[in-house]
Amino acid sequence: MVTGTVVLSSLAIALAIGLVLCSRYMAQSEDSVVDEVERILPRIQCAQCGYPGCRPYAAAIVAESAPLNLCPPGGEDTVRRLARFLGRDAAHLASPAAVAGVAAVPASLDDIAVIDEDLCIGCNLCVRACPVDAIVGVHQMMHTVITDHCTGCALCLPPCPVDCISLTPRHA
Amino acid sequence: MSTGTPIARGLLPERLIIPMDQQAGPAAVPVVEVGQRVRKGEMIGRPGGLRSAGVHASASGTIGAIREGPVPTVNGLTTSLCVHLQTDGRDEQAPSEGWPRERDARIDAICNAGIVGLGGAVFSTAEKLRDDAECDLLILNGAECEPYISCDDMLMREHPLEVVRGALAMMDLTGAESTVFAVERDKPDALRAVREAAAQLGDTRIEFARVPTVYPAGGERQLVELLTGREVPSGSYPPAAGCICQNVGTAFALDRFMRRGEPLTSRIVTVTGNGVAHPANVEVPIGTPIGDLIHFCGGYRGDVTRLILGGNMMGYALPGDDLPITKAGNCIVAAHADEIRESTGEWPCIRCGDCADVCPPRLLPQQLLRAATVRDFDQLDSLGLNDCIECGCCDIACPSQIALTERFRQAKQAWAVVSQRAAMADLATRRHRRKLARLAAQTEDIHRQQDDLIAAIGSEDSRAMIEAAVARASRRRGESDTAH
Amino acid sequence: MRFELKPPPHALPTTSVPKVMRHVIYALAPAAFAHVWFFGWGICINALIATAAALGAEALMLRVRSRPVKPALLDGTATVTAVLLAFAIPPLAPWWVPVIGAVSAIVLAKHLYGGLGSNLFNPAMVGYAVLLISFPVEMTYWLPPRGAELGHSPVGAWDSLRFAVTGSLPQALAVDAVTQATPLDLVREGLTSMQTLAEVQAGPLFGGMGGRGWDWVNSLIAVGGLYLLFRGIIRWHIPVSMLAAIVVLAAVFHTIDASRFASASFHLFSGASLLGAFFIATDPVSAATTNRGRLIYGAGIGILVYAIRTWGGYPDGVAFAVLLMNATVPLLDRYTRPRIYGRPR
Amino acid sequence: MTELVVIIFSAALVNNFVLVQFLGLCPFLGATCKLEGALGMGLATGLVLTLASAFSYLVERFVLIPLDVTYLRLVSFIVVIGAAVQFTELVLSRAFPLLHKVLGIYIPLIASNCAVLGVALLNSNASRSLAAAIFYGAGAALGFGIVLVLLSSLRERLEGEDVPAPFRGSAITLVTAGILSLAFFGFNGFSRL
Repeated sequence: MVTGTVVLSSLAIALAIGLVLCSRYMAQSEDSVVDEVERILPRIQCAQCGYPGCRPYAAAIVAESAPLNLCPPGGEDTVRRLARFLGRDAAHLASPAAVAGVAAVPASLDDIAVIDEDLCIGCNLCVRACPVDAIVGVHQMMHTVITDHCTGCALCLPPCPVDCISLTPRHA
Repeated sequence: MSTGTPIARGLLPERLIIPMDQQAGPAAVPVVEVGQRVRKGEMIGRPGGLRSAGVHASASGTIGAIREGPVPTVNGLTTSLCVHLQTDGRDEQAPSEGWPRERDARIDAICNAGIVGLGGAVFSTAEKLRDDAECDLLILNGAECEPYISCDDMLMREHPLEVVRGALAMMDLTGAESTVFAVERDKPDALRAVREAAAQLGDTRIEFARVPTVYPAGGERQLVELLTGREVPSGSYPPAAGCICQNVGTAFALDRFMRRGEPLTSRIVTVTGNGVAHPANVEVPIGTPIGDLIHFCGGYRGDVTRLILGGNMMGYALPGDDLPITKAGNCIVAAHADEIRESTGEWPCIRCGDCADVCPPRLLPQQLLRAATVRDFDQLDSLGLNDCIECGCCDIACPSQIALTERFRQAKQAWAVVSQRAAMADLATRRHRRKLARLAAQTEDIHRQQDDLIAAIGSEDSRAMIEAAVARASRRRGESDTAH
Repeated sequence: MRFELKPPPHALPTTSVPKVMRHVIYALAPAAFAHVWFFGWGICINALIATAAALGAEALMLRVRSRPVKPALLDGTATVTAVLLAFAIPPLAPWWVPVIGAVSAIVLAKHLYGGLGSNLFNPAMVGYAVLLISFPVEMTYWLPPRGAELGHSPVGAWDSLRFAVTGSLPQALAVDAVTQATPLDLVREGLTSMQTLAEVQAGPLFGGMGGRGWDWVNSLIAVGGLYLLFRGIIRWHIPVSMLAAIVVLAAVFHTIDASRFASASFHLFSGASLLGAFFIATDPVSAATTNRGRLIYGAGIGILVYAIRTWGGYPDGVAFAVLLMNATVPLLDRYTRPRIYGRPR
Repeated sequence: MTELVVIIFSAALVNNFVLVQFLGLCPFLGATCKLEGALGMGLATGLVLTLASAFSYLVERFVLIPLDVTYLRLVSFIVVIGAAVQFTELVLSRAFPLLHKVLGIYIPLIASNCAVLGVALLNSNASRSLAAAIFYGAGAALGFGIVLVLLSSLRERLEGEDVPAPFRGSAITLVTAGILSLAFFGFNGFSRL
């Protein structure tokens, strides 16, 4: 009986030492997976998934602390591709309302923000809110949106005090 | 059907609709106003930038109107600015400048004369000749792009001398060492005519190749591989394989411009199909409404259900016959219901691979179809969707009668949208990262300033700074007390 | 004048699925007649029962999935599956054998995957494999060929119909006395009991290359196969690579040890090698779709058929060989793609 | 030498661990969503299998038998397999992070894979020599890998098909696996070489 326990414990300890040695010298590289997941997301930085950008959401997905279906602009297609890539089940897209802190207007690459120039008071709040610096304008002067850079993330709509920004289809 | 009679001429409709956007490049810019009187061959639109070409009046008359209208172009119906010309039947010829001396002036003249590839792609001929990539071979494409079209065949039979002279001029312009005339095997008399013309001109640099009449032998990529064994690299044009392809019609137009200074104002169009009384090849002024052309060929016969611009394989259906013939229109088919394909997609794909056997660029349409259904764009890329020349062979060979070519067209459009969005997403990511970096740098500056201030507290000059500030404040308060 | 707008191409298609399937059935006809001539009407009865069951199952599945039933029944794909199954079932078989085979082929192997064009495995072979493994006894009721004097009258058409329906034969004939193993079975038993090949093949059943009746049936199958080849219904890649694999392996092992390994011609003209090569392996849906893929697919089936026949537990391994290679088809499709025009690799 | 080849051939195909002996079914159904994942899983399990069969043989031969504690065979095998799995997970997470993320929970699950323990126990029952044991483990791994890759490629092809609603997902996978094992029936009776 005694020899049995001695044999087992020594065996276990020997193997444990081997594993510790192996884990010491191998380098850890994690972010290549986050890159891959981020590339699948639409990356319009709309923060409607509750994370401040697409990369934080991708990191949350890889760390398995966020479900795959929080991205409204990505739609069902992105959920399916994420599930396919990570080998997980594809749940249906969470309705935007269910996602914390979301703008009422769903973000989409097919739309762009348009500033009604004669209402704009130049308060510069939208410039700070825009994740991709697509709005230009000097303090107290009229601002406007650069159509090529705007991703339709609708983040500039809530902060505008005079509500002069609207989301319109890109190819009107 | 239409090679029995010689080329019919003399068609001159009273109304011409000449579109500005007739070439693969940007549209021409009109240089005439409404009501102005123009003579035949006078420029009514100058080239609108690189790869564009001039547009000329196909007959003398007065400009009725210049407005946007539907125009059949290479890849479907688009709207373009059109010059409506009311012809007066006097057929006055505008005077023309001579054939310039050196090479660049000649190429510009060709561009202004509106000479474009008449094989169907309407690529600006001047652009092709100007491109001085080392092309050792000039290929004259006498092979018809589709089975029923015979305009090139008739042209070679009736004007072999002009075609060969045009080819020689092209050789001089491009500096190609040799020229190959590709004529299909089932057109012996066209080949004989062109061979005699070459002998007559006594030029030995021209060779002749009899090409098997297998659709799509007329496609330039297939012709280059057939004649030279070289393959045009994916996504590029024949000059990348050292050859230049020119249609025999383009050579004829170049010769006519060289010798008689006439710009490209008319082209030969095959009118065929059971729905036409007398199928024939007609020399058609550019801008002739198709209705007039059909009327010139004896009008409709039986109930025509579909009017196709181009051949049965790649031509597309037109909504009405009031649309004009442009430089790209090489054939009109008026078809009855029984000779064209009605239903599509009767059965699911049984993966038989007949389509892969007939596919000229050697793709796998059955796997492309599956990838398109699943919208797997990476798979479509590796399967070579961009190399699909939409020739339609797979549709014909498919026992399940699936509209494969149409599915691939839709897949290409969907893919274009997806890749465009991916590009925008990349841009957004870069801009977002740059913004985060800028914000981080700003907060870092603020922190550094605060650290400096904290470090400065307690040193002598900081106490002096504080007292100076206190003094300034009290002085200010003193003035404000006296002011009230 | 208004005209209809339809996308190009406008030319008429040259063929259709029903036409293809009809040609396959024409190609099978001569072999069926030879089968009837040598082994009685059993195969026709089985074919009719199997076709009825197959069409019934297909109609049921399509109705359940609320899909149009009529075009699917008329395209002849279920019929071809049923006829191929009938060729693989012994002539003397109770009625429920072809029914279970056909139903499991159509429902299990075809409609569970989504109907025509979606099945991963060859439906006829799935049906046959189900039968072979679930009813081993009934699958050995093969009949002796006409002309082999075995001391009793051959089983007439009415007798086999009676057996199919009632499962009993007229008193004069006893099931075991009447039924006879196929040449392949005899070779297997003989070799395992250490008889040399020559002794085994001296028996009454052998004559010609693949066994008395079988060489006629198989050569007519080959004729049907060549008809399909010249009509362009099937390509040469699968039959040639499969038959070449069998012949080469058989010849090699035959020269090594003539007494223990059968000759190449015997393997070719016995069992289902020719039927497998021309009709079963070339089922387009479950076979590879690229030419190189087809060569590998055919060769794989040939090798497996020879291996199972020589060392395996079943007399004829065509069904298992086809199913195994069907499993590799997605890999073959992905890794044997031809070089595209204008692309380096 | 032919003896070893026969062992590999019979372990891989004739009595394939997954389709004939029905061992290791959970990764077989779980890890085959994608071809890359299945290939990785096959290799990872292969690594564990060969390591486990080698170590378990050594442990038994040089530790259990001399000290006459053979009743500890099962427990020590589990310890060996656990260590092998941890080692494999380390190798994967360091060298192939993408594969490690795609396989996720299925790598630690190899420890509970009955095929791995099965190999170790079968080896010791049949008291094979060290080389035979390792080849048997390698053969089992090869068979496991082949079947995994086949099923994953079949499943990827099924994605585009219009499978009836109740059968989508794991139901059609089970049907496919069933037909696959039907096909592997062709291999039984082969051991009469």
